[in-house]
Amino acid sequence: MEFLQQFINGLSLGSVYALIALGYTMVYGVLRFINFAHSDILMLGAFAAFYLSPIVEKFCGPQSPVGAILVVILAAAICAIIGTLIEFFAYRPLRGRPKLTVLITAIGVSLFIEFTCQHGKVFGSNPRPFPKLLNDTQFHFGKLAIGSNDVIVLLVTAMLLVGIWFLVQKTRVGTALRAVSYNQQAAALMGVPVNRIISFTFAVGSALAAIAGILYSMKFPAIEPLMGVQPGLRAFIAAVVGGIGNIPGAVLGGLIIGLLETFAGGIPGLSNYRDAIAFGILILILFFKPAGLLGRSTVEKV
Amino acid sequence: MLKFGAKRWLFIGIALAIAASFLSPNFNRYYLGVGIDVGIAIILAVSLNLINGHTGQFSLGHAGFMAVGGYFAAWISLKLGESAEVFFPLSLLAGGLFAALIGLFVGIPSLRLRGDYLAIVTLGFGEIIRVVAQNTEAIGAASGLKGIPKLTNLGWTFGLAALTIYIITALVNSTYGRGFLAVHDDEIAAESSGINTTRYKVVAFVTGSFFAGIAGGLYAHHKQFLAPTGFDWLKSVEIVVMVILGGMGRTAGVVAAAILLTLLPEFLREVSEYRMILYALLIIFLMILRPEGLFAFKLKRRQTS
Amino acid sequence: MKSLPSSLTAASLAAVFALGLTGCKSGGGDTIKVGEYASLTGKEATYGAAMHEGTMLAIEEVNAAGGVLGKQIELIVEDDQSKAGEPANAVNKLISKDGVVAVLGEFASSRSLEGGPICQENKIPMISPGSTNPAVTQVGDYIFRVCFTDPFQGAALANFANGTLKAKKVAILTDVKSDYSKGLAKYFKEKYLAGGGELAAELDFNGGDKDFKAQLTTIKNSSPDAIFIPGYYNDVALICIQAKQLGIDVPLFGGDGWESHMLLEIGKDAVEGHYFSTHCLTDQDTPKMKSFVEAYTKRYNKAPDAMSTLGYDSAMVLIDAMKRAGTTESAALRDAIAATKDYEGVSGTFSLDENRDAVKPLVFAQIKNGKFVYSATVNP
Amino acid sequence: MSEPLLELKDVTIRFGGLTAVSALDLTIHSNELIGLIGPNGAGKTTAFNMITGVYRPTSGQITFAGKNTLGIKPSRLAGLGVARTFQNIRLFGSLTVLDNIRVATQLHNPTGYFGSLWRGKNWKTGEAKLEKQALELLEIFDLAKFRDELATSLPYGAQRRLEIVRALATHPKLLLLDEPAAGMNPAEKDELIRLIRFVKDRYQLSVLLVEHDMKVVMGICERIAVLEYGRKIAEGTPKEIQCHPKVIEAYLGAAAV
Repeated sequence: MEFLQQFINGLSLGSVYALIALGYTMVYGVLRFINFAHSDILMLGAFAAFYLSPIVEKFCGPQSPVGAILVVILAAAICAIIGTLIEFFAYRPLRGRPKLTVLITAIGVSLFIEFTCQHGKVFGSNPRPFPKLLNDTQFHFGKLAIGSNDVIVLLVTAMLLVGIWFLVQKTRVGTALRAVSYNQQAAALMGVPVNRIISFTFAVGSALAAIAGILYSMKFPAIEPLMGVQPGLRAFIAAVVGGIGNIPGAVLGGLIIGLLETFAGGIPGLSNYRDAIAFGILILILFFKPAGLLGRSTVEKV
Repeated sequence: MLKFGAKRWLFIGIALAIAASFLSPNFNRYYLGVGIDVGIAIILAVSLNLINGHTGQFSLGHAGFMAVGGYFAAWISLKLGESAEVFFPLSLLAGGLFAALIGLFVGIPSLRLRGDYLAIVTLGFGEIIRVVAQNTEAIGAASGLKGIPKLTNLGWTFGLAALTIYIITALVNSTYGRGFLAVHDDEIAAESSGINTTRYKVVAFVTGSFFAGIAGGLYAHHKQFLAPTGFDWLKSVEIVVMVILGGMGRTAGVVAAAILLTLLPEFLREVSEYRMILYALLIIFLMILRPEGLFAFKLKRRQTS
Repeated sequence: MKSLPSSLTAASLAAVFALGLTGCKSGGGDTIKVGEYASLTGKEATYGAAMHEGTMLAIEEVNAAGGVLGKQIELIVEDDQSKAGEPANAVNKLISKDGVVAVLGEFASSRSLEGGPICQENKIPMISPGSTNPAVTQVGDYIFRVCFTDPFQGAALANFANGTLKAKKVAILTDVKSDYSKGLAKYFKEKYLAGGGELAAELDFNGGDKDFKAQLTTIKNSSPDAIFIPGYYNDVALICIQAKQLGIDVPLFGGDGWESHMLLEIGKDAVEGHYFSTHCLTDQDTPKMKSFVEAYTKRYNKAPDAMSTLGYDSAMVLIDAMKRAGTTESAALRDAIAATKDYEGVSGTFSLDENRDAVKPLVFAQIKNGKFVYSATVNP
Repeated sequence: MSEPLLELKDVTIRFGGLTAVSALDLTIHSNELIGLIGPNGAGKTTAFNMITGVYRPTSGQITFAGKNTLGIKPSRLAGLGVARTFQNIRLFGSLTVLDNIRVATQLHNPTGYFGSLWRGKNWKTGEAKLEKQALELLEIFDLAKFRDELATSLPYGAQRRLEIVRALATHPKLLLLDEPAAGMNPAEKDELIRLIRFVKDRYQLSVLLVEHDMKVVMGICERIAVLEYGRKIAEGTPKEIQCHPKVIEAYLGAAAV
């Protein structure tokens, strides 16, 4: 019974990680760089919902599903715009520069968002209670407890996984996206509007981050400017474990990290190493599969 | 042509540092403290430059090795008690060697990976080191290691900074050391030219870790207190930023960046609530405007002599 | 090899020389300089800022009332970014560059332990508002605190568990990242076991974690009579929520880290019925507290926490000592602080003992109807 | 004939589903100049990469100087006497011309890590010796005038030459040249032919040459092997190859036969 409960806990945590990892992996898949600011977009998504929900509540009433969906859509749209702006101002001027430069810039952007939001005149550093978008009903089966929010997170992750997979594999935009991912220059020569595709990727990635941020805050209803850092890092690890750039891999990685972290967290004497567990898994997996579980290792052309 | 008189400068540097430490009792302690911070930053940045700049292996775990050296040296000093002062250089050395040893263990498996993967794995190792420190009661765990004797002074710091600069520069400016640059430029070509790239990478990593450990030891005996949270991955990022701002692989630039980035927060104290925001903006703008480094001028790159 | 790197070393040395010689101590003047170092930005800014607001309020009040020893007080504040390594520079700057006569700070023991030795070395008195680790004042005879220590609070909580709660089996959930949490857990455990209690389970988390269900599931299955959570309110609020979701119905209790209105705002109904010990409650019916809450609310437009009362008291104890010493000369000031006796602070009436720790009562509160309700006082 | 210098037996390599080289047999003796030709994508460079240890064959055996080389790192193979150039020039871009050669000369006379720190007498003489060697090589190939230039700032032809010099600096017994004539004009190609002959005679080594330019290949190779879709379809003297029906088919398409 305890095992089953932990399994549910892990699955629920893992699906949030998976959702965040999806965004990381999408951007990486196209631009081959780690968007460190992804975790901060997640936070901005949560704050957007925080400020939007009282307004939406006026029209839709408290905890109505329509209102919740409206809040999510609006917050996702706001974050999509922010994400595109970040790409335009910070990353686009660096197109074609060494990866390291872009990585450090991404860290810079991430720190900038965090410190700015921590400032007293923006959000401040105090945690805020996240509004109840939906009623979180707890179902108890004997000793087993499952919350309706957990089920929602799981469903949304599954839906978005399928949606993103469909977008990338089955649509025209997706084809262009894959072309850009494969070879930017060649894609440009073939008439693919590379810049627009990249902006689009950032928009979708940021919208995913916002949705993840809201679901994360529904699960853990205290939001503050640094809230994204820890789940962001774990989700990033999850993306790498699954094979970064690989969409099902992100979900697989998220679930693995979530489950293992949960099982370890429940063991006395091991729970204190919980911070290191995700990294431990990452290192182990990369040693045996340097491109991650589902990632295909590329042979360097000589 | 390699110039053979390089050692002379090392001795001058060390002599100056020792002279400074004799005079330092007259110094204002705040400036003295910041001065020592600068020296430690120089050691960290120059040693990371060997790994990230010269050899081109992106490590994000330097703070972890600094922690290893710092904790080990401090632990020895605390065990020695009264005689810690006499054995201070040996404690530092031991800290450096221990960090180098851990660097060897981390480096051998990790350095097979490249680019982002290497970065994230070294970040992971750095964090694991921190978590281990946080859970090891013998070194104070979360409470931190306190009561470390104050043994770091200007002499030791800048003497060792001079030594670090000397060693890294001497290394790179030798036929052997040109191999690091060859690995950086093209691993496959380097291999076919008979350069054992794995060994070079590990050597760079271990050498870098050794000096990070030394810097950690100096830091421990400077701040007199170590807490695991001081060695999280943001500390590693700080060092990486110094290396990149200095212009990867340019020792002089990296030294200048280490000085600048250590002093900058002190100058920004007046506007402390905006300090970190400005720091973040600085990173972004410099990366966009001067990606080759703040101190890279149009010199012919890496000319010998 | 060019001589460039070596000449740079020389240059930076020269810079240090130059800086060293220009630095001067500015004493005298028409103000009294007091330094404060606090975590105003970074990970723990939420606690640091609360304390700092209390300190500022105290200094403003004193200045408005004409200052002390005929002079105004100039509070020089340094932010240490909640980061290790920073407090040393901040305190060095306050003492050596600004020439402060006393230092206030930090709330986190790990940072007080970094700033403390510097104050001690310079023989500048330091008063920590909220560092509860016993080691902080052991640094030397110039280091004081206006709060109680972990051993005292740990013992009080153990007695509470044994006595009031009559819990035979307690589970502990500790924040391994925090020395405060680990210290409190340790002293609680010693006393609780000695009192005949039994541990159901001992689990850990890392401060800043959001998911605690893993630990709580294990704890639930160890069927404890109560769960002890020495942690800070932002983690505790989430722990309470998740405990409720898992159907844990035994009381949860913890220490002064719980005390914040944010615990109520975030935890809502999930924190109902739980207990904690703290320095004081801001709705306590003492005149000092009443006027403090009123002034604080007026100044900052929000309700104060216990952290703010400690910040306020730390500054006021210093001012009081200055008045009694009649000087700001360090040794005399130190002696005056050490002689603080039956001082009526906002957070309670206390004296400083021979270990320079505040000997003061602790209060227990229960959360009822979304409010902290006073339940008992424990005297030292 | 003496014992072969390099022997490939039944060598196959697959990348995922693609078989890049299939059951390749190839033998090279000392002081031989062999050409390896074939249409684009025939697996010539892949064969190079297996010989130099960059790729590990999926099956088959490679021996060099009587030694099984499977699983040996390229750097160790270089030490045994296998050197190469690359199709797309791979010089060390941040090093000067002289340093590009010097890093390679140290293979057999290392001056070492600690030597370069201590900078004692032995180190100095060692370094001086390496530099002398490197300069001599540069002289021979008329590159000495560029010694302090960055390698990548040289004219194209000089870069190609420099790569060959770098390979020679490791004292190889077998030199693999991957399309050295690519991008050269006819005059440069003639120069290249002279250079390859000169190298082979002066350093007494075997050369394996991948080249598209038939004039170059036919002009200097003693024996030629032809690859198509990863298989060797023919091997023989230039004359034999020129009129081999399979080769003509491979190059000109079935219609030409």
